[in-house]
Amino acid sequence: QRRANFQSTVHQYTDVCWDKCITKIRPAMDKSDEVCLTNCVERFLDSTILLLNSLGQQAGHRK
Amino acid sequence: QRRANFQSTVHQYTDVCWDKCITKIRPAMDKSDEVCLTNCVERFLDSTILLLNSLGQQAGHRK
Amino acid sequence: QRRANFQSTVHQYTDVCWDKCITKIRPAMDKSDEVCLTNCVERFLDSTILLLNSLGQQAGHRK
Amino acid sequence: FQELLSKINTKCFAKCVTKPGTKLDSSEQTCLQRCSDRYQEAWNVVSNTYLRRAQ
Amino acid sequence: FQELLSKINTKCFAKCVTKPGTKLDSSEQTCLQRCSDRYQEAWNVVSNTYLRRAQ
Amino acid sequence: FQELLSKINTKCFAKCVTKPGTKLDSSEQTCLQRCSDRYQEAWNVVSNTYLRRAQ
Repeated sequence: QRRANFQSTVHQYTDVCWDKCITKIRPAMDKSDEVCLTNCVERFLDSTILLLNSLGQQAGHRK
Repeated sequence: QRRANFQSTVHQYTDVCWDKCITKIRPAMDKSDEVCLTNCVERFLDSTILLLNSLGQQAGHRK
Repeated sequence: QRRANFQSTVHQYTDVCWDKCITKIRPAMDKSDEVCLTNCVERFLDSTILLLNSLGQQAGHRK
Repeated sequence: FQELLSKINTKCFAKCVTKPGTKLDSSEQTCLQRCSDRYQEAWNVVSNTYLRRAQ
Repeated sequence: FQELLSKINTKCFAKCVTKPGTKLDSSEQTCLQRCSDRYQEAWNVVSNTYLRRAQ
Repeated sequence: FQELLSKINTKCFAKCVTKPGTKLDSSEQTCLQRCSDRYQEAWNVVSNTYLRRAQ
């Protein structure tokens, strides 16, 4: 179950970051493409945390 | 069950109409964006009804 | 079950090939659109087989 | 059938109603009707091609 | 709620973070906050319109 | 594995076969092979980054 969850998260992130970072199919993985993929995953996680905090604060204000 | 159905419909319509109406992220919701969203939902429902009627007529002709 | 599988495959292929082949809505189906749709399905199947073989070979090399 | 209708509606609304107004005008309605017919024909072409190939 | 968060994250990340760098800069953060607010408002507008029409 | 193959096929077909002809020509075949390799590498990079961050 946990493994299925992990795999489906990796599928979703690869989907998003592939579209953002891989604009051209090269004969081998380019260093700059790899850096973009790493940053993309990190920023996507940052964005999730930011939005979770912001939604949490709003829920707090409503009380 | 009905509530889950309603929520999934609203998610789908928000997805479609967000892409059609919200091209720019503004500091606050713009009146014209809001009108576009309302029209978009209304026209999407009109379109569903039109297509349902048209598919129904075709089924009738085939008899 | 088999029928549900078949239908979901046809839905997926129609989705992909519609976007690739039908750029303009015409009063009637155009011969060139129809040829494009047929080729698109055939090539999509070819592509699936190519990728399956290639993934199979890689798995073989790893042994 | 439910899924076909939902696909047609999504694809055809995207193509035919670019700027949603206060009602569906007649050119939007014509476009939706034609688009629905074309999508069903496309579905049949895809289905036949797939079946021919699978044999 | 899970699904709303996931939709907001996907839509807003696509719009606000065009070139992912080594951190989220302040303009990206502002954009994400605003985008999240707008998306929730859009969700409410859609929900109200749908309910009004369904009656 | 089924899902990875399906993702690769959809993404790579979209990128490599822009105008489907009567057969896959050699440049399309090369593009599909490379695209498949790149996608699997991307999957690994994403997976490793996610695991490192989750710790």
